[in-house]
Amino acid sequence: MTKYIGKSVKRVEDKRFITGQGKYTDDIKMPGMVYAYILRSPYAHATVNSINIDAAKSAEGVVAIYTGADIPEAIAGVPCGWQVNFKNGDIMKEPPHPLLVRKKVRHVGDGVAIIIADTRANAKDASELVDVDYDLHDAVTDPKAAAQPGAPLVHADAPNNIAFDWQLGNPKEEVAAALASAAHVTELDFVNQRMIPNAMEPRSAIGHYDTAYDKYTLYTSTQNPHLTRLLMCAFVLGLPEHKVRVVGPDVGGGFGSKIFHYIEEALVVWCSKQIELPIKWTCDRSEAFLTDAHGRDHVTNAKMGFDADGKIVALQANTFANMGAYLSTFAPAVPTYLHGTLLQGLYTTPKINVDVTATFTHTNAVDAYRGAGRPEATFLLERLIDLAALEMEMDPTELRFKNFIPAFDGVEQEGYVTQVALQYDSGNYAPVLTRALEMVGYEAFREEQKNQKGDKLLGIGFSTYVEACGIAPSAVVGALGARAGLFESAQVRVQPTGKVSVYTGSHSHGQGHETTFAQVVADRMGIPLEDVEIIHGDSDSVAFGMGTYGSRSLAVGGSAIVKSIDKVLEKGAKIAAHLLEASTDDLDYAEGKWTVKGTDKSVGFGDVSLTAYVPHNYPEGLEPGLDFSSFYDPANFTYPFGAHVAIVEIDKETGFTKLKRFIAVDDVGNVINPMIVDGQIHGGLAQGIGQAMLEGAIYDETGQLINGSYMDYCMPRADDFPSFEVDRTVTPCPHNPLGVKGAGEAGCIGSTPAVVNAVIDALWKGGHKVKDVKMPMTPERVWTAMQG
Amino acid sequence: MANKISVTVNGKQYTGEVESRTLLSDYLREDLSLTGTHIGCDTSSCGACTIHIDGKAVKSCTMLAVQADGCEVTTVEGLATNGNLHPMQESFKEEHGLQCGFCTPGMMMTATDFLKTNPNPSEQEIREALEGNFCRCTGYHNIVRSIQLAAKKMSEAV
Amino acid sequence: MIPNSFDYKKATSVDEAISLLGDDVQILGGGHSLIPTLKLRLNAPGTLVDISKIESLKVIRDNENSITIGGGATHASIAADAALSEHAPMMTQAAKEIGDIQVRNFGTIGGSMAHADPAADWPAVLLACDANVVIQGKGGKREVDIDQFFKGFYETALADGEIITAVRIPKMASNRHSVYVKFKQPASRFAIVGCAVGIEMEGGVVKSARIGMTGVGESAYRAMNVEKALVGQALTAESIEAAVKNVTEGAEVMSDHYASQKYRTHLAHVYVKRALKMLM
Amino acid sequence: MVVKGNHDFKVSREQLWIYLMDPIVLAKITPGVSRLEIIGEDKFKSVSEIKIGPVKASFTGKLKVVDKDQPASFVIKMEQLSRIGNAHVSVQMNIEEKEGGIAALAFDGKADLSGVIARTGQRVLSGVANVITREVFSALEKHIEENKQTVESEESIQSMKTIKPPELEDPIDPAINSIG
Repeated sequence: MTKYIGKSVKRVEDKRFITGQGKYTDDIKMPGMVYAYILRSPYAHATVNSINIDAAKSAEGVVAIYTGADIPEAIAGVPCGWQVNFKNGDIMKEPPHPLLVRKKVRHVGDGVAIIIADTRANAKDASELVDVDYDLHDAVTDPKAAAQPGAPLVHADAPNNIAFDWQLGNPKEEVAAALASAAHVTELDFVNQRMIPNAMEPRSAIGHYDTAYDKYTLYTSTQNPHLTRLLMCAFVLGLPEHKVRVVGPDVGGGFGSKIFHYIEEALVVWCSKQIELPIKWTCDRSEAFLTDAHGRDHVTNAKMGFDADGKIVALQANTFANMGAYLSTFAPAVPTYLHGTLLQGLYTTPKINVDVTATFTHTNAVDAYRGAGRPEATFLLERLIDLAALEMEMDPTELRFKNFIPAFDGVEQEGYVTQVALQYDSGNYAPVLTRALEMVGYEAFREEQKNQKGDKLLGIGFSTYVEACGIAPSAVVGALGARAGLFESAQVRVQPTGKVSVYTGSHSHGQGHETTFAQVVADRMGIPLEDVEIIHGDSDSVAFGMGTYGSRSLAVGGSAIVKSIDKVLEKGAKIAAHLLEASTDDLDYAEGKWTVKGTDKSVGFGDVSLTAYVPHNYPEGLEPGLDFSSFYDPANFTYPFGAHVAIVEIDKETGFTKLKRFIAVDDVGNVINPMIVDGQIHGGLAQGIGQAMLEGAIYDETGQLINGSYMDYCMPRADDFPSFEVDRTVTPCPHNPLGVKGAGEAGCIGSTPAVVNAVIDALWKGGHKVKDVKMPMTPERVWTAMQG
Repeated sequence: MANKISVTVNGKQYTGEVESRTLLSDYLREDLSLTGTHIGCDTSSCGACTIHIDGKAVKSCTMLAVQADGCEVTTVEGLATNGNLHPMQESFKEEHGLQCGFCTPGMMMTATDFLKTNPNPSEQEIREALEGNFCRCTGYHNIVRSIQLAAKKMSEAV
Repeated sequence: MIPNSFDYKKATSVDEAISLLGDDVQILGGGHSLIPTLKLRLNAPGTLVDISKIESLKVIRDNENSITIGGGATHASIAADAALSEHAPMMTQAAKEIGDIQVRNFGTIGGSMAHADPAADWPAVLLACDANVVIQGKGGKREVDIDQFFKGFYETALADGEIITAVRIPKMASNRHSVYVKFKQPASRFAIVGCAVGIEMEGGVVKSARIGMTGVGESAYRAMNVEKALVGQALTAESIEAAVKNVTEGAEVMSDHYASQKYRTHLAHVYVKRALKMLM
Repeated sequence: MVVKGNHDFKVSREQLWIYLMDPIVLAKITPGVSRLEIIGEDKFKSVSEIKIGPVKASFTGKLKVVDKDQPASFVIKMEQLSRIGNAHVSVQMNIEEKEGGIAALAFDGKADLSGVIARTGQRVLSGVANVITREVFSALEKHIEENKQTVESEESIQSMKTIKPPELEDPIDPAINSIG
């Protein structure tokens, strides 16, 4: 009964986007709307002596100006949603992140004043008249340097700038002992550089306080409107939640950066209450560079030990993780529970210890960015194992096959329990790599590489990964420090005519939920796809939601929908049984109708739904209506995996590296819409490859983001890539009803180390035995590596 | 300073006053409420705001509204004719050339201009033609496929 | 992304444009160099004089011995010009590599030259083409040899109140060969190193050479010592290797986070070598 | 942005020192500065119009001369503020005596930039630094050339040494002490 599931159904949401009818936050105009511009600190670390707004106040069109001093002390700022404790049990340092700075600016872009005027232009013009007098202080931007004695302090109450330290796994001494007796130890120091998410839609927020209804509305470019509402109401502004509506209309990409509750959202709402007018704030790209939460930024030392056979015996990973100046919503979870817990990878490593020091620096906040922690973990493991293969003169694929965890389906065989606190659901790792090698034509490539002459160096790099998706199980995440449950809700409302409205808490901003979810609903209910409407993104229409992140929408949000469908069909069967004068046990449901087994007596879904709302002839004791809500809280994360292969060609004279081929074989569990899954993989690959080759934020020693525009921060373009070669294997998730795992981040998790490994392979085969080339691997860096 | 301008946008004539400094992208979005033209950057890099002036692709954020005086402007809202999607629009849907949809109008406007001068491009030529348009969702893979399909459809239609 | 306020004046002729120039007035051509700086408020002129509607400035004219390109000709129109393609192919080749489709459609050669970005393509190409610049101001018309035009960092021979009305490109004789190669900064796609070479061959050896370099120094320059070293030589791998040694001599080689001075210097050598080898 | 350079001047070390301590000369040679108003001993308020390439903006700022070791070295600290970003500059100036009555001026320092210019200007900053360096030296060279006659006698040097800053019209801006 899969008319839609497994098919590449064309997206139902596309029409509005290809005709220019999409409605993003900045497209919304409200009567009487005024515009906000936020004046931001040009300095990374300074004391604000005074702010003079007199001239700006009387500038043309100015409605109001607020500074930190105008915001009541009770409004402390935006909260952090995840608590990680120090090794000694102390609670992490969580300094306030104020809506507007009162005394001290801590990164370039910290908000100093909000200027509200009748037009954007007037707000911007007036901002130039605000006179802020600063006292400058030294800044620190590197996460490791920040923890050294004498480094400039970001917050007075966080000594050595340490937000928390943390470790997981086997005792350090055991790991050290295993490493000491290993036949070979590969050690690597590397930087997983800071990334800027760069969703194409710059962030935007409209706050509107409606005096007539005493109600607040916030339109915002968010991945999870309900979470924003919860945080803003309960922890920031102290507003009654039932009087607040948060809408995430069409959102132009998120990649993690729109998960978090940002100060601008709370600011426009608070200001709107003060002036009783709707206020729109939309950031310029320059502002986005400075204030969208960044990603990655780890400085790591890691050691992997092997026995004489090439079996991994131990792993020690020590990481300094940059938090930026403040703890963003999920920041503490990223280097810890989304990174440390993944260091088992798909290998049988018996001893693992991971040690993380999270530090504050005078930089913008760092939080989840596509993959969040898992790309860093994969990078660590896959760089080490590829490098080890070079050092031990083994084939990198052979070394992996040797160390893979044997297949387990989570049903017949137990889930795999790791040394770092997780139990994988199901996995079958060898076939993805085998398939990738077939696609590459591995032996032929090695032959070609061996025989290469001339002015180019060929290299091949591998990466195999396992990741954790479906960030949800509330009991698990609660034990790990999440301050909220991470379930999902769904309501399936059958209309009297049999049309179905589905309300999901999983917001869609490019993932195609309106299609994928509809496929699930249509197939499960046996009705045409056109009869299903997926509604998301509005806290007034969707009862509740935890939002879209961590590749969780289908596994968690989709499962919640399935639960509601089951309830609908269960009640529908009772009505059908009544109409057919049969017992529910005697009914079969298929293709939109209930049939009495072994007869041709049947009743259609539409008749049942009409009966539910026009219950003239109706089962006794049954409530009218056909409308069910569910909350789904899964038993475990899901664990997709895959194998990625990059082939590069280096120009010996210039170091310019061309990505010639990229092969990705991913196993994301069952697939509802292959076209959409492939699209998710493609996008992830581009971002992961972008990190390896092109992207990376650069702060100078004074804390200035010196590549804060598209003229210097290199966004990947179409001609930076070849066509991607993707395929998949299918190992269903054993614990959710759809058997799905999640596909949103896979491409971004697997690809980065594959590309770096390919460059290192090319260099070694060309006689340059370097351990690392810093990302992004610019031509100059690769060229420099060849000069040694 | 206010300037009187008269422009034809998607076949409809508009006359009004604009400040000298008003960018064409802002005029289209704010004055004409044609919000399909998106603004994704401030350095004339991303191409989300690409429209056609007298049939040629231009980044509308890098042109003053007053410069469009007397011009024929086509935005994404004008790509379909008489309710029929343009082959480029059909192809983006068929080949899954969009995800979040934000860069899509600009992509399609650039691509339609490109196919006028190069109706039968190679994959590499298509990739190079997109130099001025950023997409963060698709990895460009299916955008390239979409433009290939559109090229095929458009050449068959001729 | 909103510029500061300014006045806007549309000129319908070159004379009118010149009459409108004065203190705190800037010329708006294609706008693709100017408007980005206005949006970031890096620049805030009181008045813009729009010369983009002056039809006479857009003309590309095929003369007997040269081709005259109006200052308002767009990169796209240069790329598509048949006469240039035949008689000065490096011009069309380079035009296709500037910016992107959208920029090429509206950006103009005159605007790019007046802006004189140290990493722009045209300056190197025009130096190698031995172009002449036609300039008009309040005092009338004058013609400036391209060698005298690019003066330094964003600096040209253009005086206040003057407009580039045209560039004159000599037609290439059959014994002349040319090519433009560049190594791009991947974000801005400006040249880290751009190298334009025009050589004249006679009897199997180089009779004369003009080599324009961009992106390397503070402004485009001619690599004169490479030119000199090539004259009288047959183009061979060895002669090229020997000739390019001092390609950055006299240039203050730039450095940034993407390409250090050392690397840029290296690339300059590689690219001038590559360009010359393409003409072998 | 690193600013670094050296240049020989055909004047004695003492003469060069005197020039460099003269606010009028300082104003002349500091790029973009159109005038320096004295607001205290060795402390000035500057007004400048910078035009480098496509960038044109008005800066207001403060300049002070510190760590004076006559006639060998001093440090210039400068703060220049504008709508498009600020520059905090610290430059060590060293004057060495060379044979033949030549003073070798070397400076080495950096300008910490902020705002839009810091975020978008990286591509051309080394060019900017070079331009600035050249401007300083050529302006100084020019000034020396123009004033050759007036400082040729030892007497005139002595008389210049005793010049006192003019009486202050405005009270000293306390913020001046916070530079750098």
